Amino acid sequence: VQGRVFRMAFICSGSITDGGWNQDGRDAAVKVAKALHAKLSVLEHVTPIRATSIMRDFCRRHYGLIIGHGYEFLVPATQVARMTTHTRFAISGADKVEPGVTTMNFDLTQPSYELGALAAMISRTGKIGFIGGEAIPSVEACYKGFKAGARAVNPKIRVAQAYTSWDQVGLSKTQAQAFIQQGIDVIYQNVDAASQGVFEAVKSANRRHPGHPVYVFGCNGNQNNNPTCSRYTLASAVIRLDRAFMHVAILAKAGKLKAGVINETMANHVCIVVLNPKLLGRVITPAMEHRLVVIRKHLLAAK
Amino acid sequence: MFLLEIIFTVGGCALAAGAVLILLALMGFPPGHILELWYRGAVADRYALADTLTKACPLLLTGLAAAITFRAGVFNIGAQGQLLVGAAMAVAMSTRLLSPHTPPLPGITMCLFAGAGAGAAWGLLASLLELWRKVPVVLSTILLNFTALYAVKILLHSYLQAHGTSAPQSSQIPPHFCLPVMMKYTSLHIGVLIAAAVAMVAEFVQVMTVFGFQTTAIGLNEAASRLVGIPVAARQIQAMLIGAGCAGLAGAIQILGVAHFMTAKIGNYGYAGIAVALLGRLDPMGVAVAALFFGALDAGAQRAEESSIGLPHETSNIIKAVIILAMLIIGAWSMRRTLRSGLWQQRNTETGDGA
Amino acid sequence: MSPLLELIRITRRFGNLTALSEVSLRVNTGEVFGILGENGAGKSTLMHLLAGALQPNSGQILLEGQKVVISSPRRAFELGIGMVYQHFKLVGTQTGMENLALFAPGGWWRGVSAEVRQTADRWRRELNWNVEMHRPVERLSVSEQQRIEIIKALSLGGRLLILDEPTAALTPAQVDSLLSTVRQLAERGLTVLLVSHKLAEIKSVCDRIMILRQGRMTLEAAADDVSTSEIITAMIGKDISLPTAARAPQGGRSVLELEHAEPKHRGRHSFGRDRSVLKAASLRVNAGEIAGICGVEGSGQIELSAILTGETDAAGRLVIDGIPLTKFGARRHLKDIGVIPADRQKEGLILPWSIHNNLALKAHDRRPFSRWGILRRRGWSDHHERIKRQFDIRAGDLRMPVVGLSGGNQQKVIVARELELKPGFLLAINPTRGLDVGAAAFVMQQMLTARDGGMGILLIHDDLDELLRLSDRLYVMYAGHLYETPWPDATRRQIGAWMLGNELESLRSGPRGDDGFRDRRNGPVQP
Amino acid sequence: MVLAGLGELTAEITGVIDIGIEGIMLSGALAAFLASFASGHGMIGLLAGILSGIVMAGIFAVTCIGMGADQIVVGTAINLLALGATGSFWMLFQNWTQSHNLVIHLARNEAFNRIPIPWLSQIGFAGPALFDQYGLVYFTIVLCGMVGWALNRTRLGLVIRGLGDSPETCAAAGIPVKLSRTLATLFAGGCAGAAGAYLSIMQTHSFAQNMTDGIGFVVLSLVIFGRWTVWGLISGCVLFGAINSLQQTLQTARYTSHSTVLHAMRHLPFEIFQMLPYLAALIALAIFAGSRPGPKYLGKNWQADS
Ligand SMILES: Nc1ncnc2c1ncn2[C@@H]1O[C@H](COP(=O)(O)OP(=O)(O)OP(=O)(O)O)[C@@H](O)[C@H]1O
Ligand SMILES: Nc1ncnc2c1ncn2[C@@H]1O[C@H](COP(=O)(O)OP(=O)(O)OP(=O)(O)O)[C@@H](O)[C@H]1O
Ligand SMILES: [Mg+2]
Ligand SMILES: [Mg+2]
Repeated sequence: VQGRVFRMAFICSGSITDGGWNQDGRDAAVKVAKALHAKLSVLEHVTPIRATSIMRDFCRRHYGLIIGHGYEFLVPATQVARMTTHTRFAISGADKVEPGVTTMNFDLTQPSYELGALAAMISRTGKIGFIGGEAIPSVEACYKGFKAGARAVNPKIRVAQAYTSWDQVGLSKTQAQAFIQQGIDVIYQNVDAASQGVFEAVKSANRRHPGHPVYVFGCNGNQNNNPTCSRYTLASAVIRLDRAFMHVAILAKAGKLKAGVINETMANHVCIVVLNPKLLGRVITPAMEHRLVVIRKHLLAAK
Repeated sequence: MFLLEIIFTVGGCALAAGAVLILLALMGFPPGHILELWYRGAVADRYALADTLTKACPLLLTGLAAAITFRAGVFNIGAQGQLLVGAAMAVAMSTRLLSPHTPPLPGITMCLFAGAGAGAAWGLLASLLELWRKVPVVLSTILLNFTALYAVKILLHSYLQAHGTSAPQSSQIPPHFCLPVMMKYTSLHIGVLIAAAVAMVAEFVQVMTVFGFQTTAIGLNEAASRLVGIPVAARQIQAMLIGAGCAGLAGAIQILGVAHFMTAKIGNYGYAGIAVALLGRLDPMGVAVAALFFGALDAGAQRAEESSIGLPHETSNIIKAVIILAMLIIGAWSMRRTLRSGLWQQRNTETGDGA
Repeated sequence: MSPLLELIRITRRFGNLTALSEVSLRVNTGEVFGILGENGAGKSTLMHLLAGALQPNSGQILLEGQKVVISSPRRAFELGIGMVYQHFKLVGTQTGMENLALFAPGGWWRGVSAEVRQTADRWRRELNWNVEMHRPVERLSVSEQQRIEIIKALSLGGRLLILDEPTAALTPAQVDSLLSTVRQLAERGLTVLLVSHKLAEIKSVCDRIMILRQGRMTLEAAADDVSTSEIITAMIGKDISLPTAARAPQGGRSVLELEHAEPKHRGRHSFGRDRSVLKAASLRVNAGEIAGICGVEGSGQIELSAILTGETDAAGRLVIDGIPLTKFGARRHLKDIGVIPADRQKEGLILPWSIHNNLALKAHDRRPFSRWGILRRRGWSDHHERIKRQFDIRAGDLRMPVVGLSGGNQQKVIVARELELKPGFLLAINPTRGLDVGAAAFVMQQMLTARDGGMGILLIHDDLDELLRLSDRLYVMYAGHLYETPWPDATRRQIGAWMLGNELESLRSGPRGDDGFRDRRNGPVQP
Repeated sequence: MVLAGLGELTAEITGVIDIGIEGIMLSGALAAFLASFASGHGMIGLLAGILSGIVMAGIFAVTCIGMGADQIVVGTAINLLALGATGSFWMLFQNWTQSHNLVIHLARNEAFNRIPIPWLSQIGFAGPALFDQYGLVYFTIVLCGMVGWALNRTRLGLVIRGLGDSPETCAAAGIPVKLSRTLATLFAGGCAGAAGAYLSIMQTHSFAQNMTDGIGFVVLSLVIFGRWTVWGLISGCVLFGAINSLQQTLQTARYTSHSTVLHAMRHLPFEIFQMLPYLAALIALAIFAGSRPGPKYLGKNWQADS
């Protein structure tokens, strides 16, 4: 494919202004495209049904790499991959192997495990909770890890789980309030655009009863200094999409991208935990920090 | 009259185009280029046309779903829900119920019928609620849409879920159950033909048959229809069954023809269908035209979005809306014009006779 | 007397139909001015112009000498012009009072204000009507609605009262009282414009009359100077005589038997409804006869017809053409009987549809009009052309929507459709309401020929003259009970008395009317 | 939600059905957010929200009532328009803030805050829920009272209801039908806009692409649910809200509470809970049947003949 400018496409199912999964993906893709002097096409709000024809169009027009940002693009990609030789497909957030397609399995399990542990250390009520936008692999992974981590620190802890919507900010706010009313004092959320709702709930809860602080975790992007309640955001589980995308893009450009699963984990520094510096030493005591480091070591050793 | 219609429609397009150009310029996109992309994406070459047709197909069916029921005075907003249920049923049929050894033809037919049937059943629910409990169809169908959505999500998490993933998505439709594609490198599937056939039949039924005559009568004046002995309730339920069936079929065709697997994000053709139906003045052929129009809009929008300019999805939405509005205004205007002149004719014939 | 109102060369066109051309007239203060004309002559149009509902294309209107432009209904009210429209202007879901208040001038924030109530009550007292003013008007009978309309017009317009076919829906007694009120009003200096098709009443009450024919004024004279036949000639161009029925031979097979039928309300439906008037009605209609039902509006005619058309489920026994309908309200039988409904526009026609379709509405699903569920439109046209000629429906093109027809012709379409199939049994409710003499006579003639053709007809009619003219047997309906009368061996006087509930004891059949259930709506009216 | 419903209610009673309410809310939300962000005053934000709502409704009125286009299609188009417009503006806005690296956030005075009513807000459990609310909420309650009063007690109410049931009568009464309907539509737009503003600058202090996500349709159905009466509407909204919070509490309680019953519920798919409000509404309808017909001319445009 020499001589031709390298073309890559980025398609996602949501809105690229959602301040979360999709937006981060877009930004990462843009960054990569700049770095590689590649031509980038971005398509948002792509339903799986449209995806098939869209991808086929792309490969008809000699695109080198198509990044399908979300599990639902796996199947369409597999279908199109059958009939093309040039185009490579990278699907993020899927947990399944399909022929002809590279899946980037962003596994937040380990970071979530860490967060869970931290939550368990900090929670006074022994109740913590997780809010997801939709029960999809990447999100459920968060809950699994979170729960495991918490249990590891405090076997008797109760870990609630609820799902709302990616868009309806109000809904996740009321959900978070429901959590808080039932005594949950650490909330881990993965609801992208709607996360603002959770932050609002946390903020007002803390204003009402400063005595019983409620804390929250960020996800996907680094939400530690979100303007609403950064003083109560302990940490964020961050996916460094740019890193992952860069990796596949370079391979694809060189025509070396192999089909199969790339496990994007803590090991290759794509999925990481970023503690909130504002709270270090105050809420997150050095002891806790140290304990987290130990846990991380174990995690990395484990695999 | 018809000429007048055409003139106005053309005028409408022109007006719309003008508005769009200005709008784009304001938003800082090169208007000319975008329109050109739009054109290329919608009608330029065979690929584009195929795309347009493919996108028009579900709209045509859901449009019919709305048109057929509205005509009979049944205000069925539930195409979306019926579509979802139909799709789910088709998936269940093809991936779970049918043995993979079933030969394609009977297999596909059964899937399609299953989809249509499920849709019809879902619609029937609303009709029965009205018949027995006097729950207005407008309302029950809206609520049933949401219910259907979550019900389907549950299925996608449990019964229909693909093996080896925790994602809420069905496993793939076995290839020999997918609708054959009519044109290489596109997803122009024979479902389009099916939809067209359905539209033709609908048109025929409406203008040529007792059923069409009676349903239309009911829609226009229920009391009178009842007094001349037309079985109103029965006809309305039948209309609902047929309409909802169309919606279900739309779902099934989308799955078997385009997606080949299912998630809950199936696109809201149901709601769009209502607009299509009314833009087509509840007349099957009109609906077909409207559906093509919408299909072309979608196809063009997609091209403009994926182009290097990267027209944002939202912006293309604006353009669609503006175009539709323009069409509407012009349509309404022309309609009133024709209506007026129609009145004139009646009147003078009347007096001409009276004199 | 000074002219209150003067019209000078008024012309009004719709499209290029001239509904009124160069109409001029003067109406003096305190006189009752009658306007006649066949259907579609332009009477209503003229009235609309005065009420501000329409504007003239040319010509001018003088009120008490100076030129006025009646730009809107409001303006008309201000000028003291109140009108009762031929097709009522009432909000069905609101009560009579509320409707008055809706029209009454005044601030938006005040509800049904005291003075509205008072004026209304005053007029009700003067007209000696106790109309139900606190029930949604759609639940009231046509005549009651009309009375509310009249009260409304009176309380709005102080000087000029326009009545467009006001007596169409009233019983003789009511008509008399209305006309006498009209006279009273005139004595008081109120001027009344009265549109009507009924020559008798026009002649009895009007000082002067004018006759419209296809938008032109063909005659203006003092009521007493012109004879009926002159009037008719001026209206239609030829003189016509009302058909007189030769009595049919008694006792053919029965086509309708009704025994102890009365509405049965399931709890949900009865909720909020006014409880039914109709009580255990029993009647029979034989083939080849016209059985008439007379009675004051609201004595249960509506309920009776509702039962016959399966509108409401009913208890009792109903046999049509020898076939007993086990479950009433299963509307199967409607295909096989003919129905001429009370409200032609709401229940009779599909207004936006062509005359073709409306004519075919009943027969479309039988041969030869359709076969195997497929319409055969080609078959229709010549058939319908024949009907059109036979029933002389004034319409150029059968493809035009029936909205365009004037009331009379609309009614003809229905009659044609229902008689055409020669059903064994025909239910006719006010078949000639709102028709001009010619059309009315024609419709009546059609019904008679149908009867002689062996059709059994149940005729519920407000117009007592026509009713008596047509009926072979007569039932009186009072307070929901049916009584068979010895008609034709009974005088009009007796019948009038029976209708008002007097001397009913002398009639056989049906329970006595003394079960304490008095008709709330029509109180005692002096015979 | 009540607020939006209220507007729609009025419009529908005059015989105008505005499917575009969802879009109108959305535009109101964005306008309110941007305005209060720019101006630094929540009040201005609210006004902007209302204004944008009125503008959108204006488009609707011109095309439907003025031009006589079909109300439902226009409504759908309006939804599309709003979705697109808000999306695009939001994107432009974000790019702009990024380029000037500002943080998108409403400070205290920019967003509204709750106004506790001194004594009442302390009362036990219900206290905070009822009496520690945003000013707009109190206003809405008052407005409900006013509209209810106007509809049932005043001549205005008669006119409004008349417009929906038989416009020709109103015409005969000399009431400018189209104008009145337009006004009602604009009122609806204003209300929906305000409701949108509530979503963005009060409830969540933020805006998100398509943050209404179906609320509009729920409102529509609630208006019908309430049989076009204010009290019906309110009870509908309350019921819906109550069931919603119930299901959210349940979702949580499955894990936090000790009761075995709730524990058992863990195995239920959570969609069941999300489905609950809609199912409940359906069932409620089926039980409290005997529907009262809506305005006769609902969704029908009216043209003076001749
Ligand atoms: N209409 C189409 N739809 C989908 N895929 C297509 C279409 N046309 C070509 N492809 C695929 O895109 C790739 C490039 O197609 P093409 O036929 O141009 O190959 P090529 O001529 O070898 O490429 P090149 O132009 O670099 O020599 C091939 O993998 C082909 O399978
Ligand atoms: N709004 C209208 N548009 C067009 N033509 C009309 C309209 N109203 C009435 N016409 C026509 O004008 C003529 C006069 O109508 P009008 O209603 O005045 O007749 P009429 O004298 O009242 O008849 P009837 O005795 O049946 O009431 C009729 O031919 C009618 O078709
Ligand atoms: Mg008239
Ligand atoms: Mg008339």
